[in-house]
Amino acid sequence: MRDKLFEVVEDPISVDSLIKKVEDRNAGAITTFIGTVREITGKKKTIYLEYQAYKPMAEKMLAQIGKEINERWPDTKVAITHRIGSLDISAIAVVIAVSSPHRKPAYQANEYAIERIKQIVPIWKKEQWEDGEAWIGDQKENVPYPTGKPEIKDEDND
Amino acid sequence: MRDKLFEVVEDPISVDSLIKKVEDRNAGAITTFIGTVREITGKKKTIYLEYQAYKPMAEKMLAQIGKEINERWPDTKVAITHRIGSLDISAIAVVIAVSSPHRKPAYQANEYAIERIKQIVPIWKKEQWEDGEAWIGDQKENVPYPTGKPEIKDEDND
Amino acid sequence: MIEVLLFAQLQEEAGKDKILLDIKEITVKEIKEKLQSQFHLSQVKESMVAVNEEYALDGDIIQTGDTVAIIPPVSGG
Amino acid sequence: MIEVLLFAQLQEEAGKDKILLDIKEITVKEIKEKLQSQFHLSQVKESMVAVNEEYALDGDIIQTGDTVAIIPPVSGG
Repeated sequence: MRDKLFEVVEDPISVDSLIKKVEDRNAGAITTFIGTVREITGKKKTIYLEYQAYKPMAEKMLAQIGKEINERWPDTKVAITHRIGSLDISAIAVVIAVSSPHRKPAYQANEYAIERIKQIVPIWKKEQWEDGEAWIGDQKENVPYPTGKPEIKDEDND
Repeated sequence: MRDKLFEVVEDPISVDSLIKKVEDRNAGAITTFIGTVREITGKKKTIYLEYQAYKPMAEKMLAQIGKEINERWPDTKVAITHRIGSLDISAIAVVIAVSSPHRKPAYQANEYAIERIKQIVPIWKKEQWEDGEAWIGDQKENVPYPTGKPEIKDEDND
Repeated sequence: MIEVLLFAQLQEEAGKDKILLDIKEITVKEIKEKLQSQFHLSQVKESMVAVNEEYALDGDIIQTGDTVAIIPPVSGG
Repeated sequence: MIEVLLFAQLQEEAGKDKILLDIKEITVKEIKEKLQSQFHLSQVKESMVAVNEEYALDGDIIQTGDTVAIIPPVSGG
């Protein structure tokens, strides 16, 4: 059975298994991004996070991000796994692995992936604090979708 | 015994062990860079690489890179391990792990580390091709040390 | 029948994770208005709509048998 | 006695990984010249010099007991 390169899972993510998915004889560089649950944000102390996904669409969107990356940075390989459910402090929520013959595209493509995840992948988190809880959107930072829908191509990304 | 954050080793590197070294309750992002032995460079086919280090000084310089990163990007944690000896195709030569509360510094600091390794850390590689071998320096790409010695601070780095 | 999936805050507001609408055909814009007025889902306005797992625009037409999802601003990663 | 460590191509050229020099005091510039003329190490010119594991400049003084390393352009990573 072929490994799934783009996955939403409920169990802990193995960083090593993602690295293996992108290994290549012509890779000189592999970058990984590991998103972990942070305890302190501003003055709020998080107890745990609850992630929810529209799973089939989320996996489709992750695969689309992979496709965008392969178009922009040829010879890259990409794997992304996002975990959902209840995650404690320091738990891994998402892992992005990118391999490339050279290091620059491996960094750029990896950062592109996390930015795109935060734009188009239907996954939501609810923060549980000591004194309350709330579903988080990036409403505070951005107009949700300035062009009416999430940009499928974002030529200005860096 | 405390883990060594900056190491030159002769055995295979565990990416997971480096991730563990930088884990932190207030980290929201961990980036890793994994430098691997690439088979094809230009038209040359590499059979294996031989790495040599001036080990005590190399570890000092890796630690110095860590210090530079902590100064530039506060709240980061850094660990770097470089392997020496004979390395086959796809073997891991170097792993850089950086944790940070937010993702941007984790990417920037990680990329800074690999650039600095290529400037100041006394480690050399010899390429073994099908039809010969050579010690590699970056003479072709750069004046070795434009300021007379490797820049200990490089404010223009990106 | 059109199935409308709800997530996150919308799901909590509605007290359920899907709504079934006995409608043959409706635009994205119309279904958003309907969900706001009939089901009092405050966050619909700032949400996107996906039809059969693809993002849709206001003018797109939804037909019976389609699966619609209301996608409030995402916060994965 | 000053110990001079050689690496990579320099080590292969010299056929050994260190040279002992019976010298009390010498500048970095002078030791580079000496290694080029007496030991025919072609790559010394483009190399850096480290004294006791720190990069040194041409004018720095090396004394007996110091460990010197000739550092050709590095290629780690």
